[in-house]
Amino acid sequence: MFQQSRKVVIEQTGVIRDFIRHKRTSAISPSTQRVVNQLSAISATRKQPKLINLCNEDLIKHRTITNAWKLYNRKKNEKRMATLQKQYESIKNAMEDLKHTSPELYEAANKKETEKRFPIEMRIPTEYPPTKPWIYEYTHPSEKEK
Amino acid sequence: MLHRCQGGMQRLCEEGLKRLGSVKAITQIRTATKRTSGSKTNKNDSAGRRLGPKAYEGHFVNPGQIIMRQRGTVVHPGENVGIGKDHTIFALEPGYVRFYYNPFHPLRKYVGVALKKSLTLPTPHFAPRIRRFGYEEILDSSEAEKEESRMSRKEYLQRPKLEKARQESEYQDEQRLNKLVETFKEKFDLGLSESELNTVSDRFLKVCKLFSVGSSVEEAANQVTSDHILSLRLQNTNGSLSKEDMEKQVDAYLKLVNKFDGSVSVDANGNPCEKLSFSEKQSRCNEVLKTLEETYSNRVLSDEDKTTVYSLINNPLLFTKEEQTTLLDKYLPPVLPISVKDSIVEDIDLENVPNDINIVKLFDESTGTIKTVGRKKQAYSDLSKISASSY
Amino acid sequence: MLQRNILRQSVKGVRTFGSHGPQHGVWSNREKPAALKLKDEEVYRDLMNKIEPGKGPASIKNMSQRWSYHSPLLIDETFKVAYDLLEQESEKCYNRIDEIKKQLEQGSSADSSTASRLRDELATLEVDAEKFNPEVLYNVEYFPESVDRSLPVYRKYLERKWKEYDLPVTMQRLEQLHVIPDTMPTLDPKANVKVKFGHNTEPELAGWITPGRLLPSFAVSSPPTISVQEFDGINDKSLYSVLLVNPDTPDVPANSFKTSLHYGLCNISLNYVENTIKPLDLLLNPENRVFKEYVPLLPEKNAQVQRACLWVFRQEKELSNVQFSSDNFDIRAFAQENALTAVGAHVWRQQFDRSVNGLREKYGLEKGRVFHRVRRPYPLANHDD
Amino acid sequence: MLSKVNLRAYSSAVKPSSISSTLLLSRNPVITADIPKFEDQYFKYQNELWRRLMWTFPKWFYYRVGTLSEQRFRELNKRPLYNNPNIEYPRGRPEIRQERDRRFKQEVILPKTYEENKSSEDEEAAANTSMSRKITPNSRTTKADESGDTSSLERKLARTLYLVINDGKSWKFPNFSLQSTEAVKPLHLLAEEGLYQIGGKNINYFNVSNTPCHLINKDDSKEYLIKSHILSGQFVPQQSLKFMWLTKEELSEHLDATYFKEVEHLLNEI
Repeated sequence: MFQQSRKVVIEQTGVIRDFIRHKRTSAISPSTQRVVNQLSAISATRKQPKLINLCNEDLIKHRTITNAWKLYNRKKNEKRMATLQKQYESIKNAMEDLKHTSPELYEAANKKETEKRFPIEMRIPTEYPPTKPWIYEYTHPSEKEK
Repeated sequence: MLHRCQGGMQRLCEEGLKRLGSVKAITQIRTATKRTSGSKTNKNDSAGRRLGPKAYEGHFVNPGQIIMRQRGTVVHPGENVGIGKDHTIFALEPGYVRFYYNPFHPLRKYVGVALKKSLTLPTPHFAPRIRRFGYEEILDSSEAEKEESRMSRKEYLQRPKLEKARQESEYQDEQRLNKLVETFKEKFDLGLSESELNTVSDRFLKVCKLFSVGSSVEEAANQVTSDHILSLRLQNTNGSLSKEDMEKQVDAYLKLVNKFDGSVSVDANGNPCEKLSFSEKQSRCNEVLKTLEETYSNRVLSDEDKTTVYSLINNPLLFTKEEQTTLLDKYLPPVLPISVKDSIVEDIDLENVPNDINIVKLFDESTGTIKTVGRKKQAYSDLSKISASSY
Repeated sequence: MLQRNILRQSVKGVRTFGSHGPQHGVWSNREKPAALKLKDEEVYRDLMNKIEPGKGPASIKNMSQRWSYHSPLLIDETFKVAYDLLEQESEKCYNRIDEIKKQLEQGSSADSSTASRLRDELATLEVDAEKFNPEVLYNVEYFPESVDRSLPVYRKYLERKWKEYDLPVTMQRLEQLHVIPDTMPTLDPKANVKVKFGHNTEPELAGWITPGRLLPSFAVSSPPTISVQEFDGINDKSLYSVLLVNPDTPDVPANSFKTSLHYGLCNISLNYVENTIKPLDLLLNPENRVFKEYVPLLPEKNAQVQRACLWVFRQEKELSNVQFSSDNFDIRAFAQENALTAVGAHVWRQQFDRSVNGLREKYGLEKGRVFHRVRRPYPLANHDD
Repeated sequence: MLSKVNLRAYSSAVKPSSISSTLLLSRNPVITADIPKFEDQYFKYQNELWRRLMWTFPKWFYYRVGTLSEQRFRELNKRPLYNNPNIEYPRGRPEIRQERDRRFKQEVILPKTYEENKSSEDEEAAANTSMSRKITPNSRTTKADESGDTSSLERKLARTLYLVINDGKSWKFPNFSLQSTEAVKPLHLLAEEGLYQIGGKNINYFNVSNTPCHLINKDDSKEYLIKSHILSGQFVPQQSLKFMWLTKEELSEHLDATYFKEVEHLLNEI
């Protein structure tokens, strides 16, 4: 009877376990074992690579690359800031002029747009285009009524 | 009497405070930790701790005299005073007590000792410090001699050792000097007299010593010349040498040095050698390097070849010691690199390996495979053996 | 030095290059001082091209280490792009330099403010044009002793290096040993001052002295070699004064200290390259330059540790007939009278040892006093000066 | 009150007919910008350094020993050669920790969720059904790019495109002037109506602001520039009008040089 029940267990679970008379005891309980396993995944022990030890030539190469990167970014930022400055100047200039040219238009241009919302159709650029890159089917609300 | 004394003290204190001017008046408060008179709550009474200033503004204090007793740094220690572990402030120098503020720590009160009555504290930031010497000269000559020869225990214990080392080095210098005189006589045709030879050898020895601690030959030679001239000058100022003699000797020395330095130089091992001009040295170096590069690189060398290479490189005239080790590592490496094709025997019968071949397993990183090849025993070289055989 | 020369000669033919570099571009093509280039051909090859795997970089001297060296991946490809980018930037700088030079030549009569502005711009451009050149970086990183100091770009890097370590050490010693303000009120450091006593044969005493060191008397028995490295703002006619003072000379009647002068030099002409004051040179031609012969500090028994403070000054004009009293020397007054500006300082310390007596005899000084071992509590003389 | 007085004082200064509104209608990028060569190279290099300095992958945590997935992982990732003292390593001895050579980056190959080397037909069949299918992204260049169709909205997906029209004389941004007869109309409305008139009503656009972003001052006329984005729909010319969607560089070729210089800073470079 005992034999039979063991057979059933094997058939059901697919795991062969030899019978042990006394209570199963291991050094660490399974839950502790799990915690140890998890901690081992985040611990640095025996997982760290060797430090990079560059030779003289490679160190200078690396510094040159870093120098170039810094210079490149500085130039880029300078250019962007200059463009922004120009854009701001031209908006200011246009509005100053509009104030004198046509006060009505100036008022209209300066009116608060309280009802305006950011359109939900606007999308952020993705790495690759969608299957349909552009949506052509759009009908203006006034056209729809017709 | 006591009363009057106290009154006097108070007056002095007030006077000091007046002179202080900007400093807030330091009133004498009894800052005891426990009240002396009994109270309901403080049953376990203790006596007053007798805190407060013990010397007041303008008082004269001697070194070690206590200026202030306090709990914590009510007043910080300033110039010429020290602070104890219970924050007691005491004088380090004899002088006059000054309570003051320091502009670098505006929230602290300081106490210091001015060395003169007329001085105020703090001393101006950029002014030199006023310091007391405090040591008395010993006028009795025998006492003075005794004091001068007094030495610390450490020095006393070290003395025999130092003396021995000095004698040893002196002896070695003498030996080297004698050897140098011999060498100059035999190997170099300088045409110098005996005394000149001695001067020159002495000079050469000094140059060698300086060279061995890292100065260049030229620098060392200049230094030795300047030392010699300086010693002649000092003899003149001391009166043991007349001015004309001194000038004559300097001239003679400079001439001799000029002649000597033009023909003799120091090699990498610190021995005298023929002086080579820069261009000549260059060309000879290049010649050696060219031979090494063309005939002895990238191939398996026979034992004779190895000896030749070793003797070519081991030339103290042309290469410094560092250069020699670099070149030896390059041309006589412990094992030739596998890029040297003729050091490797690809097809090898593992059953009977020839005598002059070692079997090695090589890991090829680019393909990630292990190859078993034979390497000629000639591809391995042992520097100590080669150097032994080259002599 | 020699090794590199040898290696340069040993490679046959001219420089061999990879796919990029000399054919175009201002760093490799333009006629420039050789000091801006790398001397060692093999290192240059490995710097500009890919380091061959298995052969290794030429800068590693140990062969087995060299063969087993691995470069980081993609470093060469990235370096190539970065080098091109920086070289283009440098080309712009050089174009601007040519333009300014032309302007300065033509408009020599133009107003001085524009001219000086252009000259300032030129000075910064000369640095900017070469400061990212990898060859320059290599030279300054690995051969800082042998770079050409007449070039502004190298001086800029050397100054940076000095400010990172040597300057803080010197300033700390000057302040903590109270050289400031016991001698001069303060110091605005401009030059790297190094001191060496060349006659020492002990390895620990040979070479440049770290500021604040306690030296035995025999180690300072002959005049020091002084190196004054300036970094900016001097011309060929710059003259320097050097004073070595001891502010701890005992003044027994006053129970205090006085300052004595131990070495006085003036009208020393130095520039960026010739920056060393050599004792032999001064001994052979002392005219108008040595106003106080060198006498080492020789502290007396029990007179405690004394500081030898060496100050280097820039002169405004040539000095002649210098007035001073070496026994009671006032360095502040001296500097003011002769219009001297302190640019650097150095300090070492000395105390009585067994070599003092011999040196006193050698220098013709009388036998030193002996002081009592215990310090007495007698106060300072109370009269005012 | 004061402002009204000012209004009157100024209103007669300029004729309303000389005021016009120019529309900078742009199509925003659909895909991310192309990375410049240097940036691209730098990022790749940094990535390599980063991988080289990465900690060893704790495979025992992700693949439990004895499981099928662990077996698959093991088949893909072979163990590196250990430091065998009997073998010579000319390029340095390996330093193995946790089955990784510490000197190099660790290349972890993960088991794929799809089968490699499948025929295309199978793939197509699986494409719509299987969740674990292989993902192939669309190409970053479109048909319009290949054919060089400048009037398409699908060209140059990585760039901002601007609408320019040609009324027979020259290429310019669409410009609409106030009719002297009609009442004064705000600039953005003027631009909107003008756009509908020349391009049809089926354009979904977003006006950034009612404020003009630039003024081009000519002797007798004032051109105010209004920025807006097209979101969907398309520009269908109502009259016999030619139109194009162009990037900044292309605009510099097609527009008048002085005119382009005037508006250059308003145009986006990516």
